[in-house]
Amino acid sequence: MQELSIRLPQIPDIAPLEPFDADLLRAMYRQMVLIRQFELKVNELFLQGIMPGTIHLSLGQEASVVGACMALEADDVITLTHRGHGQALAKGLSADSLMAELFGKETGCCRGKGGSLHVGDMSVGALPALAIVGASSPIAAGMAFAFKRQETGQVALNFFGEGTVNKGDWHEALNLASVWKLPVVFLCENNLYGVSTHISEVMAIEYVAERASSYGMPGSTIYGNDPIIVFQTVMAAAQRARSGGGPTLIECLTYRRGGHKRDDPGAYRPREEVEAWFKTDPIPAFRARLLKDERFSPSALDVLEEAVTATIDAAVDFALASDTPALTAALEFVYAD
Amino acid sequence: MQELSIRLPQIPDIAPLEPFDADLLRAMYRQMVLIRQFELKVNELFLQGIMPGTIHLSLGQEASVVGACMALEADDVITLTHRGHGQALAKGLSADSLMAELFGKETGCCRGKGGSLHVGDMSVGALPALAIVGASSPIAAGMAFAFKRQETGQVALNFFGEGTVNKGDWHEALNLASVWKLPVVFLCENNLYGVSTHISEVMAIEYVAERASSYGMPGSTIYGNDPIIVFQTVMAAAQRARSGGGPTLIECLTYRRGGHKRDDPGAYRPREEVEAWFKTDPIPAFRARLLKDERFSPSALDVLEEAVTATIDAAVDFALASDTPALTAALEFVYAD
Amino acid sequence: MLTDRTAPAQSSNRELTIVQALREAVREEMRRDEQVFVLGEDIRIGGSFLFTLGLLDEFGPERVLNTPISEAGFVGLAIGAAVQGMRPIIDFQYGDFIFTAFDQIIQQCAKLRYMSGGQVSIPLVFQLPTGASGRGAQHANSVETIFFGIPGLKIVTPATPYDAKGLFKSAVRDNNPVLFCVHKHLYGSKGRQLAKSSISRGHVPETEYLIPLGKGDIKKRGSEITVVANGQMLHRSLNVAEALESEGLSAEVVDPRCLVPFDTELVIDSVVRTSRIVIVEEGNERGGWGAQLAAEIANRAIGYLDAPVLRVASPNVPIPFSPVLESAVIPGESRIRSAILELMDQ
Amino acid sequence: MLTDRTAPAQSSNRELTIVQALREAVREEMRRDEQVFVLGEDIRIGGSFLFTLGLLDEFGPERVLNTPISEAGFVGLAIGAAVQGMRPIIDFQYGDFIFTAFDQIIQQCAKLRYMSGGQVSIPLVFQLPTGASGRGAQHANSVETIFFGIPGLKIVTPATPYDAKGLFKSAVRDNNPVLFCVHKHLYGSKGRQLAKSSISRGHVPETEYLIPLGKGDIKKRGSEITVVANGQMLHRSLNVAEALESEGLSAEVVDPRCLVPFDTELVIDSVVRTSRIVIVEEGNERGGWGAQLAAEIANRAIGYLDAPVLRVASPNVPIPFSPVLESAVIPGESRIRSAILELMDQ
Ligand SMILES: Cc1ncc(C[n+]2csc(CCOP(=O)(O)OP(=O)(O)O)c2C)c(N)n1
Ligand SMILES: Cc1ncc(C[n+]2csc(CCOP(=O)(O)OP(=O)(O)O)c2C)c(N)n1
Ligand SMILES: [Mg+2]
Ligand SMILES: [Mg+2]
Repeated sequence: MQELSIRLPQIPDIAPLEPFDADLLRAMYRQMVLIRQFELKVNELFLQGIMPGTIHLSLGQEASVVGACMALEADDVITLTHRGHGQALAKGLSADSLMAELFGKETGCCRGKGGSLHVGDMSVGALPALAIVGASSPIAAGMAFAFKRQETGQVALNFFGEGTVNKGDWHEALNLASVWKLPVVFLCENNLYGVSTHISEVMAIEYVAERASSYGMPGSTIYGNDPIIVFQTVMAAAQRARSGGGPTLIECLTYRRGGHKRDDPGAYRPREEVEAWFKTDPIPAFRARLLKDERFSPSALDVLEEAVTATIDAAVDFALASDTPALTAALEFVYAD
Repeated sequence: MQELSIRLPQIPDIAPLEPFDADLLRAMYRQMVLIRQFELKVNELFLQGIMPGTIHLSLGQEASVVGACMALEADDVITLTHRGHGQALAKGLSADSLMAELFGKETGCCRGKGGSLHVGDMSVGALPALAIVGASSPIAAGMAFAFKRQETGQVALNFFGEGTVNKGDWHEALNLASVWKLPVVFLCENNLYGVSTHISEVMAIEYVAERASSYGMPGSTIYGNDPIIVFQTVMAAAQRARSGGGPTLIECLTYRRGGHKRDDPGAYRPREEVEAWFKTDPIPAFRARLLKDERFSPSALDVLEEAVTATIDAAVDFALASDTPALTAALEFVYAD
Repeated sequence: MLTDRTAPAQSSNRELTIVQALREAVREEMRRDEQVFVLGEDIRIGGSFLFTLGLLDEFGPERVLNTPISEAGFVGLAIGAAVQGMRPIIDFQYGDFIFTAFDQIIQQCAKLRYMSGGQVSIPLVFQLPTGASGRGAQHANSVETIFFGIPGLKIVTPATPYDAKGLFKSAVRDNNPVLFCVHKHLYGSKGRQLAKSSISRGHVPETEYLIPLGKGDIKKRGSEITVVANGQMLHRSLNVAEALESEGLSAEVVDPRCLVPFDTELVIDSVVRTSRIVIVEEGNERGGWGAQLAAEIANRAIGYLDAPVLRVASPNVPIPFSPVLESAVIPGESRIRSAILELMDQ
Repeated sequence: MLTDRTAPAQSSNRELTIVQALREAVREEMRRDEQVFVLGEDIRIGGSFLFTLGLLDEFGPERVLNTPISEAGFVGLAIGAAVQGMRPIIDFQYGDFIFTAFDQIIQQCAKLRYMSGGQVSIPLVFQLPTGASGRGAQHANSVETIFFGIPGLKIVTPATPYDAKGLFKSAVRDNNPVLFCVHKHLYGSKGRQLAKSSISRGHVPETEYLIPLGKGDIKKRGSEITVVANGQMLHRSLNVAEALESEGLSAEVVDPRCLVPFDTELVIDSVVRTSRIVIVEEGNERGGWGAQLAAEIANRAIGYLDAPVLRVASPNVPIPFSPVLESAVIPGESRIRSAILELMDQ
């Protein structure tokens, strides 16, 4: 493991893209751009006062979520955090149904009953998000338990932030997953802050991945703004999980471009740190890298980006045009039949 | 750290007793015998059907609790477990008020309202026991927090079993104590089993103390049936805590002589293991060691033991002669004025 | 589909304790459905109240799992397994330990279906010994009360072996989280031994049957006053009612059996006939399920009442250890009797 | 001792929001008593509702502590500190996160004094934003309801800046754990900004004062019907009552201010005068504090009633996100109005 600074990014050597399939790389880039544009649009709608609720944007963390989700099979399952739009899109949730959910519309992925904090879609393997820090880790382990018992070969991937690892539920989940060798990947998006609080204030060790040893499981800290590194690391962990090797803890170092949520200017972060990390913005970096590869041209990427813009615009139109739920919907789905 | 087997005891080299004050050694032995006799008497009363409630005996674990408590100052504070009689006596709780409490009498340390699971006495620095596994760890950290803030120089010692370290509260407590460098000693009585469940079934690592590294705190595994080793280790940790060095995790390997509680024969434990550990019974071992030292004679120890017997008998008489609480007591102490 | 029978069949006289009835239920359900499994602390040796005794032999360690002491962890794990189509049963040593998993239950388990717009269902049974049994305040919670107001959960509090078996089988087949709360004194096991307690024994037919969740049962017919009681309090109330019968007072005793869904209609029908009601529960008086029932009576049946609604419950204190104090706090037969007689005077 | 004044002094016209009043209260108490300190997540930058804004500057990081996200850990830590003579105030970002520390609160904090026979006391204030505010089910719990039945805790639900300040100061000086639950819409802060909401502003005198815990307040006098409401529901009820006044109906509005201890006498006195009662709360109808109040009315004041006891509360569902659904679920003015009119018809 390369030595990384916990405050300032240290970008590892860039792996050559040649060994990777062009479709894969294109899909990666598209997903990252999709998330970026989605979040920027959401921000705009919020500023316009059109969008209800509260919003935690994932701008800047696209490489980690896309790298991770692309390393999974379609029927593998992820759990999402409060910062879940990117995770959901990365796993294949449609922008339409996500956008409609944020507007509380009947056509939303949760029929408008979840909202930003609870987005997800079981049909693409995204368990609707749980917004209580730490709560999803045992549940991810439980889905993995079912996969193991039912011998489906599926894997569960649990997303969480570095602020989460001081929570009891997280600890209990890692222990259980390890003791029962469950096919689960614990993926930490370490963006250095939980709301305004820097990781060094809440942990007396430097890296989250150091905690893996407490559970006898492998752990690694990687540069999270390179989707390829994340992809490879998660792929290996998923393979290990699928073949009965048990869980892995992966820590992706990354950074939020904005504050914790929409109304947070993030002023608690040192300017030097912000500037250094902003330079590592995963999207221009990956674009530049793709363009060094002869299989990609600027115009092709422009077309891709424009197509994404159209998708997002269509999603907004779809959401705005959709009906709000009937009032009787409030009484539905409390219990299953 | 000497390599110890997690199933079979490996007794470390016996340290010479010469450097230790005879009064200290005598007091250690007395406390161990006091606990042993107390617990045997409780068992007897229980079998006779005289004693109410449910009882978790600490027979066999006397060296750990006595070594630990004797390393503390009188005004240091301990938290106790469900297996707390020995811990309480070791910290100086009177046998009278402990016995009376077990009988639910008005003269009990908790006026009969606590019972076996909640014994303790603030005046000797024993916070009445909390019977929910893991719950006492953050509370011990909190007492340490107050000591640090009030600059009293006191230390808190948190007793727990090895089964406890998979609980979220424990994890959160160790992390907080470490981040805030609180004067607390986390002392694990590792008797290999939580009820019927062997440690190896619930943890994928061998020793509890390995988890200290997750919190950036020192951890050590020691042989817990030698009160001297425990005493020295806790003394060093308490000193570290008092001088601002923060918390320490200490794991004492020991063994229950009986089952988890009174009605448990403990049949889940392999015979070989039981036999090997029973041979390490801390009380005859320490007695034999004392007798190798010319400052102690068999007759003097016999006198000491008989005095303890008298103390226990007196405690039973005291408890039986004490009044049950007035019924109105049930309504008292819900709120403080 | 099996028949629903609220009265036991008379084809045989087999008597079981509640824990025996529950074990029979869980075995039948595990045989019937491969997705059913049991997890909990020390359940290989039978668990605290012998609920899992013998399960390991029949179903093996893959379906009978000893957990670490990690309630939030294994509750969450069970939720995840349930989301993926399994039907976990969690055996709690004492229901009192569930509070360390409270968030998992009320925030995750109870809400995930709703928040997801019906995308998931969580069939999950919690086997929860409840109530006071001489162990002090931390082991004496009326667990059912504390979860009573949470939408998304069902809560069962059986008092007889017959009800326990039929309700447990329904709970396992239900597609929702169900808290199955049996009073610690009612299992018919004492520590690791079967106890011969008359209140815990009762007829259980050999033929399979289900009892639907949410249907109460009139345990004794009567015309002058309605007594609603569950769990251990049902037995105390029945004893009182039977004694009063011989003194010429006809009390009806209604066992709701489930707190959620609650068979309010059954109670109201009864009150309409008797015009008096006493509600008996073991938990603290403030915020008990009895308060909700009293509120519903005050709203829907106030015109039928000839007397105030009376509740018998523990005072608002933690449960003290000392046996004399514990029995002073927990409603006993004399308090129930006094309450009934007091109401009859009005 | 400061005077207890239930009506604001008229010496000045200073108006504050609730969060400003609370900040003033906490500053005064921290100045008065060195043992008072505040801990919670991100409180150095002011916390979620600006309760701690500016505290760091005045009191420094030793008394204003940013915690890790470890609710069970820091609640337990606060308990331990309180046992040793400190007076912690825990600022929760949302009260909804307290459930991950539920065991620490109901099993340890609430019971330790009792179980120990009075050996310890635990002066500890929980600052808890409660209720629904457009964030979906996990951030919309009526926290006060879920703890309502637990002996050993006190629960305060102020609705005005005047009450908030006087009650908060009493809570800090109280020697027991106090859950101080303020509706998220009432603070007068929106995210990290102060919001200009008329309902959250009110007169707060400059001179120091305390309001005792457990004393309700009649917020509007009336003679024909009693409306009991707290928190955000108090404001909605007052609006309705004032509108009805101009239509010739005289409703009395009682604010219990504290749920535990509850000023039942004040409500009963009012009902004796009006002979009708509507109880309004935001939480789910099943098991709410309103059920307990209704039960007490049904027991103690049934003879004075001219109509059934009516409750207005949320239906028994988690809180949906969609704004249209959320406002359909949470009692609004029209539901309160209809309830009052319905009762007046009887
Ligand atoms: C148990 C709990 N406590 C507090 C919160 C409030 N909260 C939401 S997100 C968050 C910070 C989480 O930090 P991290 O895990 O690093 O994720 P990030 O926001 O950086 O993505 C906090 C404190 C919560 N949702 N749940
Ligand atoms: C949260 C919780 N879960 C379960 C229990 C039941 N219980 C009491 S003691 C115990 C075993 C504890 O094992 P360990 O920590 O090793 O202590 P030991 O009994 O060996 O002293 C269990 C499971 C409990 N008291 N609290
Ligand atoms: Mg973070
Ligand atoms: Mg143990």
